[in-house]
Amino acid sequence: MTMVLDVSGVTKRFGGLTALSDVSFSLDRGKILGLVGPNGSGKSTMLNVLSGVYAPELGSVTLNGAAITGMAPNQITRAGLARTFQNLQLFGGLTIGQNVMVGRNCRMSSSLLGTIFGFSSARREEDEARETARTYLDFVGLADRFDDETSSLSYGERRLLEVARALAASPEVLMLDEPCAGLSQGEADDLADSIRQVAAQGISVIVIEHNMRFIMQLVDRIVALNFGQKIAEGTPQEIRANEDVIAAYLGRRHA
Amino acid sequence: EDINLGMVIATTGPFAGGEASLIHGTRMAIEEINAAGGINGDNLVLVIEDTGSEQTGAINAFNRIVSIEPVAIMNTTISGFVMSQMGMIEDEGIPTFTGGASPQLAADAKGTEALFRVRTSDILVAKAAARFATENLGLEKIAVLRLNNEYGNGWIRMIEEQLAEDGKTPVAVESFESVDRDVTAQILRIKNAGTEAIIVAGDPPNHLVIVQQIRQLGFEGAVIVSNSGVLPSTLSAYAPGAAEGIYGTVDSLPVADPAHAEWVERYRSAYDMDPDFAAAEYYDGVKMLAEAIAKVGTDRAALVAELRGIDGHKGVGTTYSYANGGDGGTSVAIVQVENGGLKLVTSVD
Amino acid sequence: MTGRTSDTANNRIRLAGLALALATAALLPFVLGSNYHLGVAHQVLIFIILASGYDLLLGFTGLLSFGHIGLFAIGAYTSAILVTSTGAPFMVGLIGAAVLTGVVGVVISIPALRIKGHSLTLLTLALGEVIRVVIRSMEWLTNGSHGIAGIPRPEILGFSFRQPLPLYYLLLVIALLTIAFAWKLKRSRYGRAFNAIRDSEIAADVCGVNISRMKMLAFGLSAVIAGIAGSLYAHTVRFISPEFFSLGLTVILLAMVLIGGRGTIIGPILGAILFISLPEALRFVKEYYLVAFGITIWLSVLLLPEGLAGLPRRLRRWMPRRNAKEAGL
Amino acid sequence: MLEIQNLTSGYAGMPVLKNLSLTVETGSIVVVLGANGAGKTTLMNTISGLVRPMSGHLLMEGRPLAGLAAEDVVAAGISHVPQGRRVFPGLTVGENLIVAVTAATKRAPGGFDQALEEVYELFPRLKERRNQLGWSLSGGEQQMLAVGRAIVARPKLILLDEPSLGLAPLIFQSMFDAIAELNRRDGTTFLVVEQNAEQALRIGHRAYVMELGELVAEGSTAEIARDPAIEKAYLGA
Amino acid sequence: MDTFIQVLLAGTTIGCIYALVALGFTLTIAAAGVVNFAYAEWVTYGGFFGVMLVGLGWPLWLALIGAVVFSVGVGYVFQRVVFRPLEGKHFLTTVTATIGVSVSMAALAVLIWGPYPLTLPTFFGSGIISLGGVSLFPHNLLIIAITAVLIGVLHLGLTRTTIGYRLQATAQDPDAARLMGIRVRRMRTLAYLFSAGLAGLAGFLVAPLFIVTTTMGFSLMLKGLAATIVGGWGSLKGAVFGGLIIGIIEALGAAYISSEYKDVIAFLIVIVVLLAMPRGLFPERIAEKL
Ligand SMILES: Nc1ncnc2c1ncn2[C@@H]1O[C@H](COP(=O)(O)OP(=O)(O)OP(=O)(O)O)[C@@H](O)[C@H]1O
Ligand SMILES: Nc1ncnc2c1ncn2[C@@H]1O[C@H](COP(=O)(O)OP(=O)(O)OP(=O)(O)O)[C@@H](O)[C@H]1O
Ligand SMILES: [Mg+2]
Ligand SMILES: [Mg+2]
Repeated sequence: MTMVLDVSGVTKRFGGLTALSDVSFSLDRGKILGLVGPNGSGKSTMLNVLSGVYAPELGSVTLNGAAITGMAPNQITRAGLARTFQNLQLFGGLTIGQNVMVGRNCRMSSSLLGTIFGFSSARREEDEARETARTYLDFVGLADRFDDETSSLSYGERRLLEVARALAASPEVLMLDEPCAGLSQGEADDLADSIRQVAAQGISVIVIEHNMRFIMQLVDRIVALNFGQKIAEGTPQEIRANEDVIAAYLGRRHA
Repeated sequence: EDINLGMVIATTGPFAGGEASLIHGTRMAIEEINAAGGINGDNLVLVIEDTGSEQTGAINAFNRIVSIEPVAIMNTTISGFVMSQMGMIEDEGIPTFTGGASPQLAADAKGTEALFRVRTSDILVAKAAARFATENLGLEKIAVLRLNNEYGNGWIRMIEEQLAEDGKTPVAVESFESVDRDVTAQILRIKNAGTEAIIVAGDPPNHLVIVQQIRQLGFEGAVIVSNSGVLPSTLSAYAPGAAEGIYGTVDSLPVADPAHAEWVERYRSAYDMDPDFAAAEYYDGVKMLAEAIAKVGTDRAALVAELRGIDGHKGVGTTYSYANGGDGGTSVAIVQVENGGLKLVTSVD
Repeated sequence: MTGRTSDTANNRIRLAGLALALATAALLPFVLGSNYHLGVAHQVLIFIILASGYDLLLGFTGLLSFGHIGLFAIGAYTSAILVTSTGAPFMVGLIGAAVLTGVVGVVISIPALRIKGHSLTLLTLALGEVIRVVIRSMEWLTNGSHGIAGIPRPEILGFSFRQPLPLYYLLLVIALLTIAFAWKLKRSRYGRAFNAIRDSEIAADVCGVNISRMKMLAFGLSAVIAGIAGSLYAHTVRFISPEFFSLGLTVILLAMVLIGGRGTIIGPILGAILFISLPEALRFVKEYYLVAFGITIWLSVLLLPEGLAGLPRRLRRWMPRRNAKEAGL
Repeated sequence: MLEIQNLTSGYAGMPVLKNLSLTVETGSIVVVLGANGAGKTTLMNTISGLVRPMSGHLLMEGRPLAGLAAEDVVAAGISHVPQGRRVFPGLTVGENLIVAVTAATKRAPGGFDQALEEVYELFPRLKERRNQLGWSLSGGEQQMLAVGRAIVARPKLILLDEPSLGLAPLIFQSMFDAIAELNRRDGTTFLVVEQNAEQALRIGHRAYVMELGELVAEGSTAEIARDPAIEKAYLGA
Repeated sequence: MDTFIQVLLAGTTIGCIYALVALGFTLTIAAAGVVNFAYAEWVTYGGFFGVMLVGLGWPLWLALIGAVVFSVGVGYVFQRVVFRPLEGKHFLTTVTATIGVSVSMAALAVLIWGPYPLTLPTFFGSGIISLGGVSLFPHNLLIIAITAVLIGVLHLGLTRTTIGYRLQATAQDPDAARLMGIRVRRMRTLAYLFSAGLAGLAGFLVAPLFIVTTTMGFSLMLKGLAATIVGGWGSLKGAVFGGLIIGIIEALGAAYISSEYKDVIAFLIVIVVLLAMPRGLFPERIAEKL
């Protein structure tokens, strides 16, 4: 079992507020990790640190043994980490297909002159990108919407588009922030199936979600945060039984 | 048959005010010529296009006028606009009159044979202002406060040249932008340099502001403003008494010349306002043109050649010379504001 | 399948429109033969080039620059100085203008990487004014506020574009090349990256778009085009002075792109045509033409908030509704 | 309290709700269930005046609401917690709550201070984050603030559009407990749209089920919860 | 020292004028996100209204009130025909519309009031107060005083009541604001009218110094725009400080460095300020939560 991502001792402060303090965990290839915790416990902040949006005050993150802390988000994506956003961040002025093709951008290398003068290598790369985009849109069930405007999508569909866009970067680690928000339980179950398929291809997944049914059936391991600190880590069964997690997060009813 | 006379002038935008009287002057001449039976029986017809007080507008208006094949064009006074039309004036070879005073417009500078200045060049005017300060007023320490554009820079160059003749330099040279409405800092710098006379070159609104501030800040020396500071429309806008005693430059002043004075009376009765001297000069321009047409017809090249032969022609506005490198008007007068009106102090011819 | 066929139908309409537009542009001088009309057409073409380049920043990348006219001025002065004082051929002036503005554009983009949003607008406004004042002050090189006169019309390999008609075709060709460039760019990964930055900079970053590099590229490319437009302007009008390159012109350029429709290829073209030719067309209302012109702008914004380029989409949106209504009745 | 008769409403001339009738008794908690796109949000938006109804009647305590602007609907005693939270990003938590004050708040015993205390008691997290700007709150914190604003307003009727979105399980439970408590203590009436049907049905009195803009079932929450079709679709197998 | 004080005073006067203009310009941004390029004309028309009313023989103080009232009327017309139809559109769309209207208004002003520069008398004639070596101009002091009073009133109004928060809420999310019972349209109208009134007041007050020309507003508006951005986009406090700073820097630059380069100096300082504080002195506090 190879370790893909290693997070050690990450601390992140906003002014006087410590959103993450000394959090460490690791992730193996093809595994699905759940990140849970009460509201404001630092889950999204962790994702922002991992993807390079925020620089942590302390701690380090390594991807396949190479440090990625301090790198710009686009470099981190190129290195193999892709994500979706809790508050959707789609490119409203682009079509659905183009949104996914922007996700592919980090795997493209044709020069400006090449694309303008239509060198065959550039054209081939563009065709490949379009095919990749179609593949991933198909994967989330939006293939027939390739040329539509993003504004024509429902809230749930937009979340799926973000997933397709992240996948188009051919990441080694995919990070999803509350992907089920606004989905019905049935749709959430479908999404869980898709994520399992992704993991089966050897892509590691980190998923944040408050939908316990979704999380418990999907993930291999769970890391629980509270007030920015890791309070527990283990299999879903272990977490469900953990007193600290119950007290801080789950409550009796879910236990 | 009618003869088209084109006119490219600002009827809208910030320059429209300064150029309105030129249309009157031009019209007056045309009406007189037509009333007297036209030119060899042909009537002159005025066609006006607006520059919109903009460079591109000036270019388009010029092109538009050219497309009606006028015999000549009475052009704007804004030197920059005329410069941007220069290529076309040269291409067309069409006789073009302008009231632009910039030294650049001289045929032996960057102008062209076909361009005729119907005013006195700023070379003469600015130098006359400087000479007036040193010779007539006998002052030593001259400062210049000028608009930071082509016009103002032309003035400072000429003043420096003039002072250099006596081995002098201005004690202070300050500038302002056309939108500036506070020149306290500049005036204080000038005042602190021990200045005895300030020469101000700018547009009408600048003069309105500057003259007032010069006095408010307690500068007691002589103030000489450029032409636009003593235009009739500017004079009437000064705060009461603010401009009393300042000097100004004009190409000519009616009181100095009975012919001019008589013309002013006719202008007043026709348009119910005071003309500025440039209106008389545009009037002269049309008259000179009509004479030339009467002599050589409407062929452009022939007209240009004929007009280039003018030497010492006495008009109502000033005396014109185009022959032997002549650059239009030759007279400059220094005036002083007295009781809100203008008084001739000295004139240079 | 039906989607496919309607796509090709759309493409065919678009191709036909393009062919028609090209034919019109090529034959226009024969319809409107006078030098006046050609002179207006020259300006339209130059501003099409300038506005298309500006849209790479404004419409493509979402960067509102108020300093673009400064780059235009640098292009004009570079070319004019090279040609008038060193006697270099026009092509050298043109290329020199493009290179120098490109470099300046990239240099400007460096502070612009740090500064975002409205502050960027002020920063570029300040830079544009600084450029203008510096040009005005460097009298030894630029002749200061007196301007540079006597700039020759273009001449390429011995062929002179002095006459209005050949000049029209020269400008037309360069305008078409610029448009084709913008069109190609929009459909490339670079165009998508620009758009992504415009819509959500952070998401673009996270998608792997190198924000700094792309912004520099956008500034650089639009500056090069501004430089080319500047050079063409100088050699068309044959006189340049600092006063022309004022903030008022910046506002006009901005309005051109906005009225046409930012972020589209056709928008800047329509905007330039409208802004240059409408005041001319309105000359018949005499001193009211500016009043009418302003009202036209206002009305067009009310009716087409996304710009003239949004007209076809508007029409399409109106059509089916009317059809649906009829079907309902 | 709220009476909806034959309501048709939608966007750009296209109806989403078709001839829908629904009643909310004073002092009750009414739950609306329905799949994505059923029109639940449209219903809420129409009641609160964000969307104009095309036809039908909306009566609040016998007075018509249709055609009133959103701000007048608030004055009539209705507070709407919209889907997607919509907290004011540039205002702090405290300022967000101040802005939500209505005439009813000021009149109520204890006034604004009392109401504020209640919100902070319900969501202690908000009290900790009092001086933090809206935009920088975590998703769940924003949701708490959105609900808090409605409580501060002290309306007669609160419309909640998927209040559980992004809330951690514990908070989510305490919020539903608080809804029940407010309802019991002050008699505040609630109309709740919820994807999490199980929890909603637990506290609700009556429930409606929507599908494609129409009501397909209604009854007491106990009846609805027992309905096998409902159980399959909304409660998960 | 006298020179310094005199220049500082002049810079402060101009700075107050910029602040007044920036305040009105910012108000519509703060309340509705509307960047109003026709603000230049609002100011110009304020001056023209004043000239016109004084020309009709109205006493100066009445003309001042009249000019402000007329300007508020212009603001009301704007709200009906320009701003309201474009509510909710991108801010650049409103920018375009206001550019269009401003072109029309500028041209119309020439048709109505003629092309010549006009002036207004001051309340105090042309008298000056000498204080040591420093001359005080009563009209300048009036401008400073009025600006100070207005800023004070606005400050109290915005901080002592919840109107300030409501205004911000309206600008940040109008629909949500309506759900809070805030009368959004009324808030906006209020802001437009107040902004227009300020423009009229500014136009009237600067008329004796600035000379009423059709272009007088444009440069003032640009300074207002600069002040707004230096101060922090949409911040009323920022607009005031931004305006004052720009005015004073210009004056000091002209007095102690070079009048030719004073604008460059001012702009370079703006650039330095922006590099140090990319979001202005009082930055808009909103960012994106991911
Ligand atoms: N940019 C920021 N500035 C200041 N505080 C912030 C910022 N981002 C997050 N916070 C604070 O840090 C804490 C952690 O936020 P985060 O978004 O990581 O929570 P979360 O675990 O994702 O919560 P939720 O489940 O509600 O989404 C919160 O209290 C939040 O208010
Ligand atoms: N602003 C809008 N313009 C046009 N159509 C809309 C708009 N908002 C929603 N719709 C359409 O109206 C229908 C009902 O939407 P609504 O948001 O009311 O559903 P919902 O039941 O709240 O769904 P969800 O559970 O996803 O929130 C959908 O088909 C949607 O596409
Ligand atoms: Mg979160
Ligand atoms: Mg909904």
